[in-house]
Amino acid sequence: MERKLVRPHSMDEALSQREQHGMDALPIAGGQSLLVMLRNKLIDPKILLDLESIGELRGLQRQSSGVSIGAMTTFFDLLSSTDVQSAVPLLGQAAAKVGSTAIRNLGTIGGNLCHNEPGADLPPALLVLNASVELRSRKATRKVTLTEFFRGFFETAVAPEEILSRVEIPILPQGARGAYIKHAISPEDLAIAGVAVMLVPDENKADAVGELRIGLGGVAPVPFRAAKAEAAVNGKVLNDDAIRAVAEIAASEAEPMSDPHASADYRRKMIKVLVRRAIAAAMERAERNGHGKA
Amino acid sequence: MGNLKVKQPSYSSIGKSAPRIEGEKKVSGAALYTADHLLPGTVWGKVLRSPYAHARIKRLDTERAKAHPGVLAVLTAADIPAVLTGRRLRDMPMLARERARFIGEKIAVVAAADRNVAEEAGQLIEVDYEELTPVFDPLAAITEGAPELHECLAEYQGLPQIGTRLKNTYSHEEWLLGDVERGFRESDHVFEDRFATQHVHQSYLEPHSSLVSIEPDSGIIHVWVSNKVPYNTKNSLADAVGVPPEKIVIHVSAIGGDFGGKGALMDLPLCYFLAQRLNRPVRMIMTYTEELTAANPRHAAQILVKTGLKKDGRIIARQIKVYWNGGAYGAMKPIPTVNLPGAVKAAGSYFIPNVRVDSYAIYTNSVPCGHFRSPGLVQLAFAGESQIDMIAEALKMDPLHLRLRNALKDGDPTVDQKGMVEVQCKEVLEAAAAVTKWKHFKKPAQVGRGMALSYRHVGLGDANARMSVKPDGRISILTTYADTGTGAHTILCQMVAEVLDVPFNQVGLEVGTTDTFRSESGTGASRVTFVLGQAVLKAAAKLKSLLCERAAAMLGVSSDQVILKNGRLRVDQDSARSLSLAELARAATDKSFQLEVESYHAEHETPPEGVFAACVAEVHVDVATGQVTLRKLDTVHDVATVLNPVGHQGQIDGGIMQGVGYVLMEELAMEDGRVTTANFGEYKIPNIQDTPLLKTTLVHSREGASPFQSKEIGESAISQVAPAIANAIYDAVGVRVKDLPITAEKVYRALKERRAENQRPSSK
Amino acid sequence: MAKLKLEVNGESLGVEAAETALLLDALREGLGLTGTKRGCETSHCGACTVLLGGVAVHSCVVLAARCEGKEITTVEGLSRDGELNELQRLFLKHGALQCGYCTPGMLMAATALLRRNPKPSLEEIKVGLDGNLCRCTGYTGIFEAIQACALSGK
Amino acid sequence: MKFQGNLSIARPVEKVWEFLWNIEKLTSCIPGCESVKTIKEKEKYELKVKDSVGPITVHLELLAEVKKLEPLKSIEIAMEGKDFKAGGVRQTMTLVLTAKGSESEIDFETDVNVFGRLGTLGYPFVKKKAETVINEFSENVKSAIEANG
Repeated sequence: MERKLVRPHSMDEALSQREQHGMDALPIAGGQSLLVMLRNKLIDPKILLDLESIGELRGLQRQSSGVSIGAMTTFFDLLSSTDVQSAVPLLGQAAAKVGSTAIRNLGTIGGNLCHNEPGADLPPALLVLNASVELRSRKATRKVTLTEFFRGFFETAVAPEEILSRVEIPILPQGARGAYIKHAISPEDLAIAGVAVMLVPDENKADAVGELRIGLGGVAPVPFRAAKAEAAVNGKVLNDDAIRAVAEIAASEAEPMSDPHASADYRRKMIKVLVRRAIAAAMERAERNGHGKA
Repeated sequence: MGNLKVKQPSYSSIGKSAPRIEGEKKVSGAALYTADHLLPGTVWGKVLRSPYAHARIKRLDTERAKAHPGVLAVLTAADIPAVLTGRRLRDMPMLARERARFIGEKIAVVAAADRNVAEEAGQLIEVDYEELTPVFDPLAAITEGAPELHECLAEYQGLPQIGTRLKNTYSHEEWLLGDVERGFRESDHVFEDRFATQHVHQSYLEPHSSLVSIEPDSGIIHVWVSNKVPYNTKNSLADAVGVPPEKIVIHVSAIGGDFGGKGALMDLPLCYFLAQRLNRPVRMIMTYTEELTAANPRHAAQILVKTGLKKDGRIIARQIKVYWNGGAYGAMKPIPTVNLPGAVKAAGSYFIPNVRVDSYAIYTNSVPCGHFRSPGLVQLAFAGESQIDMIAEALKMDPLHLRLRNALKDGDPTVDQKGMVEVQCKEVLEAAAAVTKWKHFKKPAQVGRGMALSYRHVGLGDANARMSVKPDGRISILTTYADTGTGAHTILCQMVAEVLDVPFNQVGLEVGTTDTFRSESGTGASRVTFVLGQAVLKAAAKLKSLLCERAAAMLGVSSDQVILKNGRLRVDQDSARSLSLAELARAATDKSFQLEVESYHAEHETPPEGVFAACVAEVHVDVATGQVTLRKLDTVHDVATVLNPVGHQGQIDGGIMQGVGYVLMEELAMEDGRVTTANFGEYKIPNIQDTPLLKTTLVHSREGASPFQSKEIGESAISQVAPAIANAIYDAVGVRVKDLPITAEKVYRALKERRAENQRPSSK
Repeated sequence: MAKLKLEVNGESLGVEAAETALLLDALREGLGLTGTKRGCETSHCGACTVLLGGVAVHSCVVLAARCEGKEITTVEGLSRDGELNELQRLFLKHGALQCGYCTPGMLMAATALLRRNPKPSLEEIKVGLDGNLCRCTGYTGIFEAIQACALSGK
Repeated sequence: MKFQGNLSIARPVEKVWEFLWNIEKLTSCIPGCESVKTIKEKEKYELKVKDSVGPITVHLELLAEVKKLEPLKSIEIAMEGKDFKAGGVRQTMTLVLTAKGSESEIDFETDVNVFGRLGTLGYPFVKKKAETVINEFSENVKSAIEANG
């Protein structure tokens, strides 16, 4: 029975397909990973649900409350958008590190999140941006924080009848500075270890950190926030010892896995190095343009 | 002799960067590779492969597969002749017969009009396997307890009768000079080291493809195949499938990269059996996962190097034992000894009076290995040239001086040459030192430089050529040698334009089929310019005398009064009386005789002239992650006449980057015989962002074995890159990694061990 | 099966293909345009690069049906009635190809890069072609050809 | 693919063995295990396992055979099964039980072989998935034993 391609023009149409067929109506956004799996028969859905022509899934709006990004926004859109550059530059930094030019031209933020492959570049950055995703079904729309969204190895909170429609990023606190660092054999690879850091200064104590957010990718079945490490330093002075301690704790929170590119132990050791470097990069960016906008 | 600035004789076409003659087709998308021939009615063939590394096939039931809608045929070993195939050693069945010996070995083949149907139907074939104990490490395979992979090895056709027979070993090649035991006894220092190298894939972008179409009435078997040795392939296909060779016509088409990996039969026999059964053209194109898991990669190896020196740094003894992981079959190896050609140069580019090399090709239950650019030498150069730096360190000598101290010179014997000639070893080393300011290099932190040296010979074989003048006066060369990308066809046209004194663009080249000539070696081993070049020059000489003879008859003079000068046949001292080639050609057709000649040339003796090359690599090592960044790569090449500078530089840059991939990132990672890096996301080869600053220096000498005093370049740019980078990493951060590839993790671990050793209170 | 109408190199061509067929197969098997090459089929090697709406994409991971109504340019569309364009000529001059199997994809990626950024730096060229593997040339000739084309402004 | 691990269980050896001995209960701890049918008590069982790695769903009909059974000591199970599309799986699992005072410890060793397309192209996914499945399985076994009083 030949596989069907359904190309809905509205969310309603798309969501009713999902309601009817659930996982058998597999949404396809950029298709850069999905079509490889399809060609090699790792997946065999009855229907491919092409999200390309749904207007509501497009567009990137910068509002006072933050930035709202349509799921079908491509990596190229992100790394070349002036709104992203000014409001959430960390996201542009991470998007520029995904795959190759051709993949960045078609690959989308929604597809990247729903595929949830360990070592992907956007998740750590979006985690430290406190992003959340809007999941819509025909009956309801719900907002899920990214930490809840990443459920398990290649698994997310998207229910069979739902489609990820938008990514919402709240406005960054004054003076917040971020950095994303990726360790890989070649730049276009999935990360052996990917670390994103967001440094929010303390309003009153100049050299203390109000809030340090650390997002880790490639070092566990899911991307995650190093909550313990963050707790150890929030509100404290960020000197060398504090940074080293944060890096140690973050490494202990990981559950890395081995593959031909790197062993689990090496991944854990790299977290220590990359967390220190990401914090240094974020702090250096803080000095460079004073306490202005991110 | 210093950097001999030899005044090159002034040529008109030779020495120019003539544009690639097939280039226009390639940049416009018109070049036809095997998979681009679309014949109406063509169906797909797809293979079912063994999931076990070593197993007995007890039951094979294809009924459900045959019944699957869209399936046209399913063949297993029972449906085809029990003939073993191989380029030299015939030890490989076309489909596994009762025994599977590696993960990926072909069990059955399915034909269907739709590619997906052909792929899916394989899963419906029921196979009962009885697992047998596998062996993956060559050193384990030769021990008594190891399983015997080929019980009837002694009966195989093409089994070399050399060396001693170890278990599971199909070839043991020995190279001897002097008495190595005595050499070690007389040595003041003896160093012994073990090195290990990994499986790597040639990574030509065109996957192996074959297309077979059989003419209904005449039974002529038309073949298009990504294979560079059409005549060998025609004869081995004929033997394999039991048809007379004259029935087979192989149309030589463009090949999308070879580097030594496209010389075996691969899927061709199965493609034939299906075409013969279905009376329809059948195409088989390997997916890249099949390429990376079941083609014919470069051999992994365990290498032991033992070197003895006198106090003054003279190397007087070197013994090398190399255990090649040959994989499940030796069928992919083309040379008579069914061993690796690099073994003869295991001792390196040095005059060493006492040398012993033992090179063992051993069966294991992993992918059968084949040739990849300078096969054997790339692995052995990594071991040998790494150890030279380790010795220099131990003797507190500059690695440059240790090399200069022992460098080969004219007249020096080696294990296979009575006396080397035209040796440029010192010159290449001195040029490398000069151009990189080796002696006064101020080393920034975590930056290091390393050097390495190797040499090669040009390849042997035979070749035919036909040459004619077309009615429009253009000269046409006809060959059945494929240009796998090296640019050899362009060079042949430059040669003919030069000797016949016609403009380059008046010479064309066509590629024939295996009907054109009787037989020849085919592309490979950097032999094309050397062997086919001489065949073409012989044809050009014959054509020239034929033209002068015909012109003389037309101009009413004796043939020795006629000369061929800038495109016209002229009467000597009276050049007003002349004929153009077009006039001569037209006259020829009226008198119904062809202006066509044919020639043949063979080379069986390796010329005593070695082609030397050195490399100086500069790296930065990030000590926190172990990541190595290649900052600069200087290479120095021993050349005489450079026939086509752009083409020559392309061979150098391409060879270098394959060397860079080999040392820093490439590995067909294996777990219990299964290749786990099954696509280019997992099997990493250098991409455009990995190319560092490359600087080439040419050291000119007068003579070269190839036409117009030129020297080999195709395979001499790769072998010294890996050891140079390994030595640079040691120079940067003091860690010596002796098993390839040198990944960030290995450098990181070695750095940690070194730091731990330094902190441990010294044992004294 | 679906009947697609594709705009390829300025021509409107009909092709029959499965609903979820990939653009690479539609171009090669459906339309017989074999200039676009089948390499890895896992979006890594770039031999199948074409322009879709002027942007470089790997046609092995693009649904053919999605390309209806969009302008597709393949290597066959670069030269006008047999005349090579400047980039093709410079690829030949600078030895930017040897076996030629990556060349169609490389030319399309370079064309898209130069359209987006007419004067790219060496670093920008490296990023622009980071999805196109070549095993023969070591990439140096490709840099030079693209830099020369940028300078010539054609 | 070989994995090892051990589980400490806050129950005496006899309690733990009672659970392990009951093959239906033991195999139903396999994540995605939909049904277990006894073909021959203590020897042969048929399992239906449905699991997924992201969009890749696998429906396996597994035949489980008890290879070794040493009461209160160890149990070895071999499982083999096929999924028409994705390929096949072959796994052996050995559980060794040791008393630790009033509690007990299970050392387990498992070797998983995956074939067909999953075995080649899917290998990286499958290897990591196998690791998570085995961790989940051991947690299920631990909580199942410790749950019932």
